[in-house]
Amino acid sequence: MSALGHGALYGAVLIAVMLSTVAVGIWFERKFAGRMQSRLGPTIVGPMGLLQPLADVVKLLQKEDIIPAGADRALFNLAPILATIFSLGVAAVLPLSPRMIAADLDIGVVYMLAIGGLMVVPTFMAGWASNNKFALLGGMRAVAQSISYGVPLVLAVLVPVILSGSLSLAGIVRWQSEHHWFALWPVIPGLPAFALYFMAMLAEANRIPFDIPEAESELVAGVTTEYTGAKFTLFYLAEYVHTLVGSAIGAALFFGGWDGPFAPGLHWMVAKTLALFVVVYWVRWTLLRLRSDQLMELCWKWLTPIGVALVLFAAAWVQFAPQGAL
Amino acid sequence: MGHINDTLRALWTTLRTAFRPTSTVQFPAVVRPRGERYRVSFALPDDENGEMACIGCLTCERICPSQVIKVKPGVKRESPVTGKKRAYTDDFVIDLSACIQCELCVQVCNNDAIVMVREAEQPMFEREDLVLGFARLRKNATDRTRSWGYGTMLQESQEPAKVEKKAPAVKAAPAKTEPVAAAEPAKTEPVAAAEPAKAEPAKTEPAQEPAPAAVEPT
Amino acid sequence: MEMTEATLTMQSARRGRVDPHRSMRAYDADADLMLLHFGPQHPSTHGVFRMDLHLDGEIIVKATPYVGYLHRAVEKLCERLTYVQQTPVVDKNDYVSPMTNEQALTMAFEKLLGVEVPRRARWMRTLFAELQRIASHLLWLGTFALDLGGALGGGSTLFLHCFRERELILDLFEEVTGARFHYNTHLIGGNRHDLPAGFAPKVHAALAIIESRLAEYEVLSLDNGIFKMRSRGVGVLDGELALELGVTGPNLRASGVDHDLRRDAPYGAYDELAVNVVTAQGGDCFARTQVRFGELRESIRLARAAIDGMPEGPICGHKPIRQPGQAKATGGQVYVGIETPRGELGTFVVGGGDTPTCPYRLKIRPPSLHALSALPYILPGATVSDAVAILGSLDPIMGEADR
Amino acid sequence: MQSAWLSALAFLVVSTLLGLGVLGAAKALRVRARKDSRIKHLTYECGEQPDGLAWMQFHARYYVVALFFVLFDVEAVFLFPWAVVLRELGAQAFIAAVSFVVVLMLGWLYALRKEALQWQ
Amino acid sequence: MSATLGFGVVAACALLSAVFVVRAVDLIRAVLWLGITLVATAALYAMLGASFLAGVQLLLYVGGVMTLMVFGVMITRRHEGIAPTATDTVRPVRGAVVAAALFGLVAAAIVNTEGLDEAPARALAPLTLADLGRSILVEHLLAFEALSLLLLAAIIGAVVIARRRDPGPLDEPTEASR
Repeated sequence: MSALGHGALYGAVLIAVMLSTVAVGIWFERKFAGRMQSRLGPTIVGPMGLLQPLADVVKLLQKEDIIPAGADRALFNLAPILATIFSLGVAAVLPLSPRMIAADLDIGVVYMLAIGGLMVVPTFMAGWASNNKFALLGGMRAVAQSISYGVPLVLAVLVPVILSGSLSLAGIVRWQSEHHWFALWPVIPGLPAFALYFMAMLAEANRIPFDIPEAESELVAGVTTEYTGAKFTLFYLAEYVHTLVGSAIGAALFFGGWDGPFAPGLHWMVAKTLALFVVVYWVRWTLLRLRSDQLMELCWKWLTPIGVALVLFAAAWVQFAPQGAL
Repeated sequence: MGHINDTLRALWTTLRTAFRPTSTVQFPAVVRPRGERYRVSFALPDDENGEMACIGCLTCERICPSQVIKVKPGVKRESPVTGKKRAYTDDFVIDLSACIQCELCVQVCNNDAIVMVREAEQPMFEREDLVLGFARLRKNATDRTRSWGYGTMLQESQEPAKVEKKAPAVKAAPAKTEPVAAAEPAKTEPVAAAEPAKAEPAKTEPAQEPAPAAVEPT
Repeated sequence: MEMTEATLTMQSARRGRVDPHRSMRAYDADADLMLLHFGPQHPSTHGVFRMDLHLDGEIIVKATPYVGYLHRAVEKLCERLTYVQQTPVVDKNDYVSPMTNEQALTMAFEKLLGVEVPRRARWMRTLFAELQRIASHLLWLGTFALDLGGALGGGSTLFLHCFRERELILDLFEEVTGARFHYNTHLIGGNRHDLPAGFAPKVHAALAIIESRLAEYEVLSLDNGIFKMRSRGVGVLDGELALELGVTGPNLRASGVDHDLRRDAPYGAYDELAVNVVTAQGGDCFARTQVRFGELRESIRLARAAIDGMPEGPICGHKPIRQPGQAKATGGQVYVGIETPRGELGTFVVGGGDTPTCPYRLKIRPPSLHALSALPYILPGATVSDAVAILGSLDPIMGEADR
Repeated sequence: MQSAWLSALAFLVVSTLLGLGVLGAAKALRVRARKDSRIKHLTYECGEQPDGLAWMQFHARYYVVALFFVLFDVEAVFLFPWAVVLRELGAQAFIAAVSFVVVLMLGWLYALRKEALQWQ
Repeated sequence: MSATLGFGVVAACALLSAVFVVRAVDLIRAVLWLGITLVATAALYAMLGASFLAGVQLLLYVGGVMTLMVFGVMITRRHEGIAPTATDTVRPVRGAVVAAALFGLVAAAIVNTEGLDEAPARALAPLTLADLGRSILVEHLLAFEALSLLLLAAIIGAVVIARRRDPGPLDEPTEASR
């Protein structure tokens, strides 16, 4: 099969799988959040409210498309599409199983960081093109936050790269399946690096406690304030996909991806991803949000040096740890 | 470290809540029980003779702060049941869309002719549908469960006891649980039962002292 | 290193006082401040409140609050209604604690008309007021968390947890009055509804649940690191300024001023129930939270004491004033202030006029309005995010501020 | 390796198609107002008429943050090839990179001391 | 053939968007057009087999430098007449001269590069990341270490600029209050 065909086929399959996961994920989040809040969550649409996300999507798509008067129409319309592309695009290098990977780039980690980092473009574009003060504030906050947390993210990702000596996600997973999961061993750079990755991922995906760009109690809806209907749906979708892909990459980088006994690799990968996904929700519906300046200070004053220290420790481990310890 | 600990405690709290029974119910399928005093809509009940009790005295119309009651008093005529001459009302309308369910109309009615019911009206699509006409108010009297309070009983319970009674000083518990579905508002019975409740006035209270100058006893 | 007017304002904000009446032209010389209308249709303005924020980046340089979006002419309406008709009308003023509105109004009328209230009625009113305080503070805690954590996050979790327990109080009120909002249970001269049988155990059961859940709320708010970061040192209101502005209630006590009408000018049963006034130092959002948590515990104690010590007797002193013609005042003026969950709710009534059955003038002094008047002083120097937290921490109820 | 890039490109194209598909579906499904009004297209500002431009001058700190991001990313980019050959080259590579990172962190320390990392 | 076609498309994208960068009236739009130029350049690197470089181009230039420029625009004040004044005839001429000189410089550098003729042969064995690492840490170690000093200087410069741009009005009162 040609490379293009391979990518397109896997892309179609993977995106379909991700979208259905997101749909179920939204249902689960609403149910879980409801329980945490002593509520029932969706119950009416479908058995146990399972079809609620579908109903939501249909409702959203039916909404009227309103573009505010002073908006930059071209950029306003482009932003949600770019958000979809970049959030989904990261998944191209995601190894679902030893053989299931859409684009097995040798620099998969760099690609993932780069495409994930591009999410700032549509966010800023939306904030700026809306010609709305709340949206612009949200957009600027989003960009500042996203690039700031890009640094701990890169440093956290460097740890498994150093430990495994590979820049390909599949390579890192393979190394883990032959040795240890990085979240388990070596404990010191591994587990903190995962925590760092998790925090940075929450920040990149704008999840509480780092959801400053949306901050609906302050900025109404942040960059999506002026968006309605389908375009809003795309942003909403992009946010969920971003979280899902972030969880999947976390599972691959630190929890051995497809590696696991008894079940096929794909199952393990999906299970680990969903577990992380649930933790994201759990955190989201428990914590309050930080203020933007506190967020930045946390990033630059604490997370960045911690990340650098972890990278150096990982390098030292590779150098000096006894062979048996690996 | 402190922050990690805080966060874990918070996460544990929400997780624990997730495994407790929920405090909400799915409304149309499950209806939470309301208190027996719950009051939400209105009815025009019969008196002990099986006639409509309202005599169109307009007390309720005058007291209503929202001015949602419109009464059209009728002419006095002989009652077909008792043969005595009494007043009737021709029309009685309550605009529920502006009503605040304050129960003032019920409390001032000396005839127990307007009472509140415990079952809410169905949701409507038009504001006009919330205007309860004469027929619907009459129908509510038979179809819906009456709320605990009605005029004379509330009035009696508010009045301090005029005569010291020897009855034990218990709260008027049994009286309050008068079966709400009782079709006839037996006037005298609950009053008698409510009376002992007020049998022991606090010693400091000037129960029967002359009312202040500004107050004009009716 | 030129010092613009904007930076000067922010400096003075940090040092002490801001002059909120300064003309914007003084700041706006370079036209690089952004004017942001914050409200009335904004998720965190607690109803329909509007602040015009002049922003330098994200930092507020000047804030101008606008009230009146919820003005319903209650005071004017009360001049047209007779004394006996007004209790249900004022229920809607402070729509988070309707019970205390009724109480304040009824107490003012009783004073004007010279009506005595029996002891049982006073104890019942105190019990209701304390239960209402618990419900109101719970709602405040929930909405404050909503301001800090958002409707799609941990904020709403605490919010719904608080609502779950507030519901217990509303159930108790429903048990007594038959209503969940328009209680209309205060009558000039006493109460309209006596406590039902077996009410005390129900109160104790509800209070036990609420008390046990307070620890959970603390884990999700006061004890939480993020909550501390968001509330400590934010919106500092010093006690002196608070007194000058007439700020009362928990907001004042959080600034270290030991003032509580329940203890300082007792009414109801407070002369018999000793109130421990809760104060905190710092005057920031954190202190305001601490005070309200303390008051929640204190109110639980008071409510327990009130239900345990509930005296027997009539619930209405003499012949209850029910009909419009019964209450007439040909003159005189009274002011009655009571301590609601938000502070001093004052009612000033002038009797007489053309119709003796109606007040000539009724003026309500809402604590929320005075709390809001502190905003122009404490907002400059804060960020937009802080503005939401500060506004929420003052616990304004627009129905009461605008009337 | 170009083939993997082509696969990635195809993946991105499929993502684009999804985005366009959603917009297209919405175009077919969505409600159209019979009557348009100016107010509907007014920029949202809490129900008030917007005053002034939706443009504010942001603090220079935003710029500094972006600069820091670029600098730290450059650092990280150099560490990627280093990470791959670390095992092979041994202690010499380790020391080289450590000194590289330490020098950079001196800059971080300087920024910390000068309170350039303070957001407010 | 398809490679040539691909190259043509990508190069055209890069050039066209570069033209739009210059022509754009709105500064933000200019920066966004520049983003497309940078992405197209990354695509060229990928086509040449420089995978890592392509990734780095996306990561650093599109994600980082572009953001830097956006922020650069956003910290300026909004002026109503951002568009360059059309009456100015000297500026285009000056620009053309500078562009021509730059082009000449780059062209001369390419022509004078030794061993360019053998380049296609070498491209057959693409440079791996390990090669890159080895060359950085062995052959160009000094440059690598010198680079850290350069980055340090850049950080210090950024800090200094930040302090100059912003007098830090909020820091001083805390000092005063001490």
